[in-house]
Amino acid sequence: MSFFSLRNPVAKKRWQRFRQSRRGFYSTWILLALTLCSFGAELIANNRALIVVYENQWYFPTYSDVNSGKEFGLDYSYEVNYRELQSLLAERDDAWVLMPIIPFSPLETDLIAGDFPPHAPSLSKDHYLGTDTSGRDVAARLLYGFRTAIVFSLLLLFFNYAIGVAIGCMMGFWGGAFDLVFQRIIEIWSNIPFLYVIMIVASVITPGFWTLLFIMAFFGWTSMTWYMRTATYKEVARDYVMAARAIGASSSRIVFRHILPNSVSTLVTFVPFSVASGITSLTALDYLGFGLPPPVSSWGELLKQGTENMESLWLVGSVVIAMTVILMLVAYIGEAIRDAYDPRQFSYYE
Amino acid sequence: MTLSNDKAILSIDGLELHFSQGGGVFRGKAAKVRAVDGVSFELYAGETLGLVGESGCGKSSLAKAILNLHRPTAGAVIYSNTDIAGLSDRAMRQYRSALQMIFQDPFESLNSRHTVEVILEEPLLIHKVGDKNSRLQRVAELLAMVGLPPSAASKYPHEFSGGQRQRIGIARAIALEPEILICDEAVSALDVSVQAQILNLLLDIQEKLKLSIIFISHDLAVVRHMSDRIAVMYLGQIVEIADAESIYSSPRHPYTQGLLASIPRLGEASPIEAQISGDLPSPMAPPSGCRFHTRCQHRQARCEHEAPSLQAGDDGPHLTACHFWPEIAAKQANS
Amino acid sequence: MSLLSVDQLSVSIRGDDGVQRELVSAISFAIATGQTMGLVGESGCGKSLTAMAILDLLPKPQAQRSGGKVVFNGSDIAQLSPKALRAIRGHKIAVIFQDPMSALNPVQQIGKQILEVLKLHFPQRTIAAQRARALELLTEVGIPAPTERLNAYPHQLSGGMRQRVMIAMALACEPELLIADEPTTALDVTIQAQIVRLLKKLQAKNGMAMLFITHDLALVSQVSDHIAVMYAGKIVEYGPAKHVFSQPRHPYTQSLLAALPGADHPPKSPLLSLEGQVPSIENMPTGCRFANRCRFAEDICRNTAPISETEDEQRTVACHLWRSITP
Amino acid sequence: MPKTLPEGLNWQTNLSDPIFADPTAKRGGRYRTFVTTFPLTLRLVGPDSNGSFAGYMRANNLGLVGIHPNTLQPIPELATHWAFGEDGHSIYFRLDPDARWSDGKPVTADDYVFGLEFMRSKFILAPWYNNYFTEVITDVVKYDDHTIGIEGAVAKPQDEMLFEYGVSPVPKHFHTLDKNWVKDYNWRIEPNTGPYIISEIRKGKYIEFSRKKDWWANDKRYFKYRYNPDHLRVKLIRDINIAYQYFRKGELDNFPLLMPRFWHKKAQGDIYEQGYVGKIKFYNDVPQPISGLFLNEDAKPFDDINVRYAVGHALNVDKVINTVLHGDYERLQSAHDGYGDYTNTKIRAREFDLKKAGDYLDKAGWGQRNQNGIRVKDGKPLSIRITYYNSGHNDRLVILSQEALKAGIEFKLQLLDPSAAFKQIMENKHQAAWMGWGGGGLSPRYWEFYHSENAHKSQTNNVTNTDNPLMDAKIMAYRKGTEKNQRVQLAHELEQMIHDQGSFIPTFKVPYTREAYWRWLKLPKHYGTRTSDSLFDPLGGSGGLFWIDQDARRNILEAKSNGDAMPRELIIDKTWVVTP
Amino acid sequence: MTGYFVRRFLLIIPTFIGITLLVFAITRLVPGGPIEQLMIQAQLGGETGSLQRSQGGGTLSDEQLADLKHYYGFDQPMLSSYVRWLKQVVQFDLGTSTRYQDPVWQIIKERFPVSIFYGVCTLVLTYLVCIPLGLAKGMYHGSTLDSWSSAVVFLGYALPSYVIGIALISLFAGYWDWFPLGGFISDNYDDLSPLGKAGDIFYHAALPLIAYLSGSFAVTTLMMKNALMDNLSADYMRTATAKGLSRSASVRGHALRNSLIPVATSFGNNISLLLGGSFLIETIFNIDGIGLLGYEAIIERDYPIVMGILVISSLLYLLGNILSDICVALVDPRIRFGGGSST
Ligand SMILES: Nc1ncnc2c1ncn2[C@@H]1O[C@H](COP(=O)(O)OP(=O)(O)OP(=O)(O)O)[C@@H](O)[C@H]1O
Ligand SMILES: Nc1ncnc2c1ncn2[C@@H]1O[C@H](COP(=O)(O)OP(=O)(O)OP(=O)(O)O)[C@@H](O)[C@H]1O
Ligand SMILES: [Mg+2]
Ligand SMILES: [Mg+2]
Repeated sequence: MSFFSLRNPVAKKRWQRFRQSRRGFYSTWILLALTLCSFGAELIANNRALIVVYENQWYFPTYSDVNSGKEFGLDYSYEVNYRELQSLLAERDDAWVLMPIIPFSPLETDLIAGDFPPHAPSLSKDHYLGTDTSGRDVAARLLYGFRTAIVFSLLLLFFNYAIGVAIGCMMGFWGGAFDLVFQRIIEIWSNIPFLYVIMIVASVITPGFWTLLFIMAFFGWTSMTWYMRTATYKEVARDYVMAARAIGASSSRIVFRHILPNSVSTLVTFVPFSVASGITSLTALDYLGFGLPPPVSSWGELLKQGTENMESLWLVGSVVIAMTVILMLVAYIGEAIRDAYDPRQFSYYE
Repeated sequence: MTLSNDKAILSIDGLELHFSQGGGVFRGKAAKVRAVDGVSFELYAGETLGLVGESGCGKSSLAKAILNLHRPTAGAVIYSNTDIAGLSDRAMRQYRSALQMIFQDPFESLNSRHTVEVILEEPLLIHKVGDKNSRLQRVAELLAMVGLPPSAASKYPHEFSGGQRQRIGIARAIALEPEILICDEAVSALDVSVQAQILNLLLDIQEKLKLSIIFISHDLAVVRHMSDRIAVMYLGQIVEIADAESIYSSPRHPYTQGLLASIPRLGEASPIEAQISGDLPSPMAPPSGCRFHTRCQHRQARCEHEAPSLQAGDDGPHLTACHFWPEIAAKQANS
Repeated sequence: MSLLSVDQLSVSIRGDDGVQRELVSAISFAIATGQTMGLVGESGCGKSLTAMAILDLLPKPQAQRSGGKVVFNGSDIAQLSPKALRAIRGHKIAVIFQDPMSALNPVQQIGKQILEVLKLHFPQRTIAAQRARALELLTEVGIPAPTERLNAYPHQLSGGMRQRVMIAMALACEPELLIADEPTTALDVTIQAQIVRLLKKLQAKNGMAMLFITHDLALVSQVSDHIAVMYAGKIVEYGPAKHVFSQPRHPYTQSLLAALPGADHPPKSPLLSLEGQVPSIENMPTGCRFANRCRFAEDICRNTAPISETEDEQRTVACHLWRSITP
Repeated sequence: MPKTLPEGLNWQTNLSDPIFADPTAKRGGRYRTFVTTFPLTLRLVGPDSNGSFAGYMRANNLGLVGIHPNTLQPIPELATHWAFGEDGHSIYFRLDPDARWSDGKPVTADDYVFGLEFMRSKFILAPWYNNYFTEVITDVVKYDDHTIGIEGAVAKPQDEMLFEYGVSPVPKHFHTLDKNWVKDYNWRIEPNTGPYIISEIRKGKYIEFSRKKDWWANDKRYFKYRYNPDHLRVKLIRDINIAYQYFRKGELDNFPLLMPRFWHKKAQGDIYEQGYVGKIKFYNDVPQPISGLFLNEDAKPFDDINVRYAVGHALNVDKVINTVLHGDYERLQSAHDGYGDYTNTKIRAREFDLKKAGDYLDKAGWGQRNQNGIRVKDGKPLSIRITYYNSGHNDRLVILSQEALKAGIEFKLQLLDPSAAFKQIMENKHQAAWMGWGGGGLSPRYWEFYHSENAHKSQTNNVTNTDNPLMDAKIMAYRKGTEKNQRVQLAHELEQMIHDQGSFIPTFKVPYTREAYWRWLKLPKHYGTRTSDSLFDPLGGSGGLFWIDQDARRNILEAKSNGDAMPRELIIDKTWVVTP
Repeated sequence: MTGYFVRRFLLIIPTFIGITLLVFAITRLVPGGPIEQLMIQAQLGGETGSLQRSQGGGTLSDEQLADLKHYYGFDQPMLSSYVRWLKQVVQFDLGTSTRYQDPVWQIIKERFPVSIFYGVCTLVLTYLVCIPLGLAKGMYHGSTLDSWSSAVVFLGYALPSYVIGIALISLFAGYWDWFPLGGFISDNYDDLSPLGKAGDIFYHAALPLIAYLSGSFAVTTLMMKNALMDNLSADYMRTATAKGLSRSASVRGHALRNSLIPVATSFGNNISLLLGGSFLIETIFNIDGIGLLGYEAIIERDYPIVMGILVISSLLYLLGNILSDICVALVDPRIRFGGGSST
């Protein structure tokens, strides 16, 4: 928020205050870095090589079409196994393969001879966090799962806020019967057992990413609406709105140019918490089996495996630690944003 | 200086503005705040009408009702022979461009997210005045007019002092070259030195633009300095209206008298013994009869039942809403 | 000997950027028993901070007394044990706060709030006696129907009544010193007049000293024996009330008086106004703080801070040029 | 059905097979086990009478005849003798006059006649029973108090008729059939004929059975030395992992370890090493559930047999077995396994072979691959939606889809909850269904699965919508046949046809049962029988063989509290292993 | 103010109808209702995962299906069956469960004690812990206690309660054997002395309560802390200090009650949590509560129970909102809902 409106000195001040709370500031950078990493997850955890040099040809398989085994002189036509290729080409000077740090795709099941999944963490096998019960690399799944979760909760946030802000604004601005009716609607909405509906819908269609997102947005907008409504109510009564009216501004101008920019700032405070709740609810749904369909990498699924396989501690351990870290980061960022937006100085008398 | 013969450009007739506290569709009968309760007066071209009264007596509400920012409960505001109640949305905007207001609170009335340039350009934009360039030029002119440097244009309101903000508010109000300017306690949030700046500025602008001004304040010294005529309000009603001179030299309504007597004056010893005691009654349940009777030392039985109306004395346009003002005046003259 | 003497008092506040700013710098004054000192100055110049620093009522941890001494009845307030300080607060020194709307606890009946201070300082008195005293106080400050009002919540009272409750609370223990911080700013003139009369009456009765803070010059001229004029955290002029306003020495005091619309100015004539702004606390000039707005400013004013000069026994002025500019 | 008992019936009985219980068994003690859902009713029919607890209730009633778990011969239960009518679809039973309901009333022919009336009643709200006892069993006749005749709709081999045309007695004196029956009898304990009665119900906590003091069948040949614990307590523990914790603490006596994860990973640690708890893997020989991938021939692209074959070759079942299943399960080769002679052991399921899969797909016109390596035809990728309803199978399906990708086939997994999955399959909206049908009976059933009469209809029979006139004819012949040899022959041919049809891809079979148990539970010498589904089944035809050794219990508990070690026990019993 | 609350109560009616109507409609739209459930049941042998052809197949005739539909009340248009249902509800009849065949009210009632026990304990303990903790954190803002308790509270907030539940039970009940593995009371409960009974209940409740509580501390504690800190810097605290009150006395006498206002606001909402219960925790700890009942009812399409629970929970929610208002009005004399404002 601070980047594009730093010209505004209020924002500048907030940015300064935000930087001041060290914990939140560093958390922001860490979370940002993690998010960026997860967007480039294909470059970090993948069974496709980053670079293959073979017979003087350079290949960059990460984002390219599937290369069949035949292209590299192997005897199969399905996608080449780059890890094998790497060890095959190890002795040759003119050909080499560069694999990502985690040389496994999140969907790929890796068999380790003489052992059954879940495999314990092992550096030599490149399974830094071990594998899950189907032999898929936990680190890769965590990373991709994080991407799903963060993208999901950011999109959810966007929809919730878009709807919530629009309706809340209208309620606050028009008030009266409109407000009253929508209050009831929201009351009704927030009473519908959300999880139940998800379950019910999930039993009709396999909820994909978007379906799930829309269902959750469909029920999630209400809380934002309350905040926005109160904020708008407060703003409408303020003199600058009156002043805008006095110079003849139309309603839409008042809402979009005056009220929204002033009240949205209060919503910013809730962003981290919405992100956190997005992540946790997606995880819970996945845990219950009403979330994203397999084999999508999801934390909830990993958590479920973990809780069912308590003796394979790396499963539950890695996902719980990952969740805790992310949610704590988010909580700290939330704190910092609150401090930044809410410059009340706490003091006492003695 | 009597302007009463001039043509009235704005006349207010029996204006009422009631707020219902907490209303709503399913709510029952709500308590009513009778913020403005039957106010009539006329405003003449080029004059300054001072409006004084205790805090909460309905001055700001009156101003907002005139601008139709709150829709009046009853009564009429007549501007160039039309009742503004019937105006269409477009006509209303036109009307508002002719009538501008400077708000009471210089901190609250500017949108803190807009630069001064945006704030000042907005009225021009809304009323589609000129193109972008000419508008920006006009903004520069306005800033110069209210004595702010051109660099102010790119700054945000909070970077200014209260006086400077008030100037921005004034610049915005005069951007559309209105005929009438309502100054709602334009100086009461400021301290004396800044106050002086603003008062000078207002006088200046009035001179230049030939404005009519409704000047609201509860600081009687300031009002006296600024006004040609003065109206005194008490609990939503005008209790006395007359030339400034005449109000200050011979106040007739006991409330006006008490008010003037309570003003501390530099170099004077303790204020004279109280004429007014007790608190302002609640505007939700105003006293019956004369609203001032609960605090009036001259009250008589009649005051409790019969509401006095504004009456002129023999000596021209000095109107007073008191049953007994001649008697009181006589008594005071004797003592 | 004076009841209260404030010597070179400074108050600093830490901003939310973590920087300490000295908002009141090295001010000194004294109040004798039975006397009233008026403290005036534009809004934000540090009047309230000064007053709060006397009783160490500054908001912690941001604000602190960063220098100087406050001596009350011969003892240094800063040296007192917390217990001894609490014994002075409310009992020997009482405060009427600037904003009666927020200074009363909104969820407690006012009777309880008044009784609290009585119970605290006169625990030996019976409940009945304390109640009687509370009633007496309310009657004294002119609240009608005091018995019922004891059970009222602050929001049920008008601003004037709340202010009077504040006063009643402050006067409950018959303090030796009353700090009245803009006790009437929120009120309109008719009620203001009532309250000023009340304070004067009580002062006459008990011989109480008073620090009266306001920015209303006319009002302060009516109540005070002495007047201190503050500008940007410093006292620029001090002296007997009569003299300060009749013969202002400091250019700031002069311009304040000149800016008042009133009898001296014919209506609609331009008033003498101060251009410019108070220097911001971040870049306080090394010289006179008023220099940038002063008509008479010379180089010395911009470079060297003036020290208070004593004109006669009673008056001090902090201006290099006061002699030359006094009309 | 003749009005009077026909003359010259050949009454048979069987008291000569070996007994399978252990004469050294000791009576006494309380056996503790668990269910994951509490029963919603104690009724045996009607809504919600089929939960996991119902098994206990059913097994606590005897049938007319039982099956010897080792020889698979009929043995007497409620009937002492049986005889077959000449028409080929009626049987006559002589009831055991000793048989008593738990309330002491004798079990008579009237209870069987009432049983039919009961099962046909609308009031029990069980339309399938209504249908079955109308369409399959056509009549029950009382000849005297202890002789009845039952008539079925079609002729069958005699041994099959004995079980398919069995009618259970229903205590007539206990029931009042009216429209409130379902509600009124929800929690009433119906008199039963088995060894235990329900003695305590704590809703949401447990149900306890107690052994009847003098059960009428106590000394009957095949019931002797069985059903040893005095009490059975069935606790409600909703989460299987938590249930394991209960077992670990010794609050449950045994724990099934069928799932590889439990056997290999979970069942480790001190209680095993110290020898307090033993583990047993017991191979049995029972009809295997028909589990696999059912391809809907009505849905594209499975109308093309080549695609069906290709999917068959693209399904890397062995990899699943060797990874997530820890090499425990075996490949199911044909639809019907474990039916003795009926099983066609020559059939081999299509093995994972990318080349063959590729060839078939090429033949079917899916020669091209797109940029993701998935085969395309007319611009459409070869993507198959697999409907399933058990989230526990995620990992299996995930591996299969990874492997199928190599053949250029994309699997889209659709996990539904059981009722939604059921509905989808019923409406034939599925493309491929991943499911298992419980095995049972003495011979395979083909009509339900493969007869065209059940295809393209709104029902869950014939999931693959196979519609093959040749097969129909064979199925009908098999259905009507009464000669075992002829039926076996037909079954082998049908099995081959099913294989050739390619729309059912068999996956796993589990030819054993596995348990962990506190070692105070004692088993007979041979641990179990050929058809033991579970070794610690306290009830039922092959159950009730184990007993609780109180002395051992004391010793083990003492050893445990002292931390003393005992010899470890891991039993692998292959007595009944079927060598392929 | 009475008028205001009367209106609030009246507004419950349309809202209640809206909620129930909507959910009722949803239940009608869902595939696989009780009839399909019955069909699966008829074919489902024992464990989920393997279906069985138990009775020789055969399809139901239309007539039989119609009978079933009639039995479950699906033979009527949605609206009219809703109206019928509503009529019953108004007469305090929530209908009969399609699974249990028992009156819904009785089934719910059986589970009340457990759910309410956990609900009340959670509520009480939350307030018992959060208010003092928030108080301490507010008074000593920035101290070690403050930052550490924040970290702990956040941790509890971040981890899903079911994960905590599983971890707790594996460690303290499974591994160390300090607590029972679940259930609400011991099997020998009836033989215990009254004291023993209470002890037994809490012995069983310890772990689930921790799981329930871990997530609920954060919000209330921080709310309390922020409110207190706001009030500590309020002007009337300065007044109190100026009277000569010590810090603790002024906090106790003045700041505390004001800080309870936002906490009081949330009180009513929490009331509806009384019966919430998390079915995951209930599953893990084997607690026979309303949460689990609702979950199972959804999964197994027992709509009368779904609706029954909805009736109770939505009424609690709506009443809770009003209760919140009442609470606020009780602690804060400034609030006078509906009527005219006083200043
Ligand atoms: N929007 C509103 N809703 C309800 N009551 C209002 C509203 N605005 C003003 N009032 C009430 O109307 C009365 C008159 O208020 P108004 O603001 O007009 O007084 P004023 O004379 O301008 O006072 P001040 O000098 O303090 O500005 C007051 O009692 C006030 O509480
Ligand atoms: N708690 C605080 N934190 C930060 N700055 C403060 C605080 N209290 C006061 N100040 C600043 O200190 C300066 C002096 O404040 P003070 O309240 O003493 O002014 P004042 O002279 O009493 O003004 P007024 O007439 O408006 O009451 C002001 O600029 C104010 O912004
Ligand atoms: Mg006003
Ligand atoms: Mg102040």
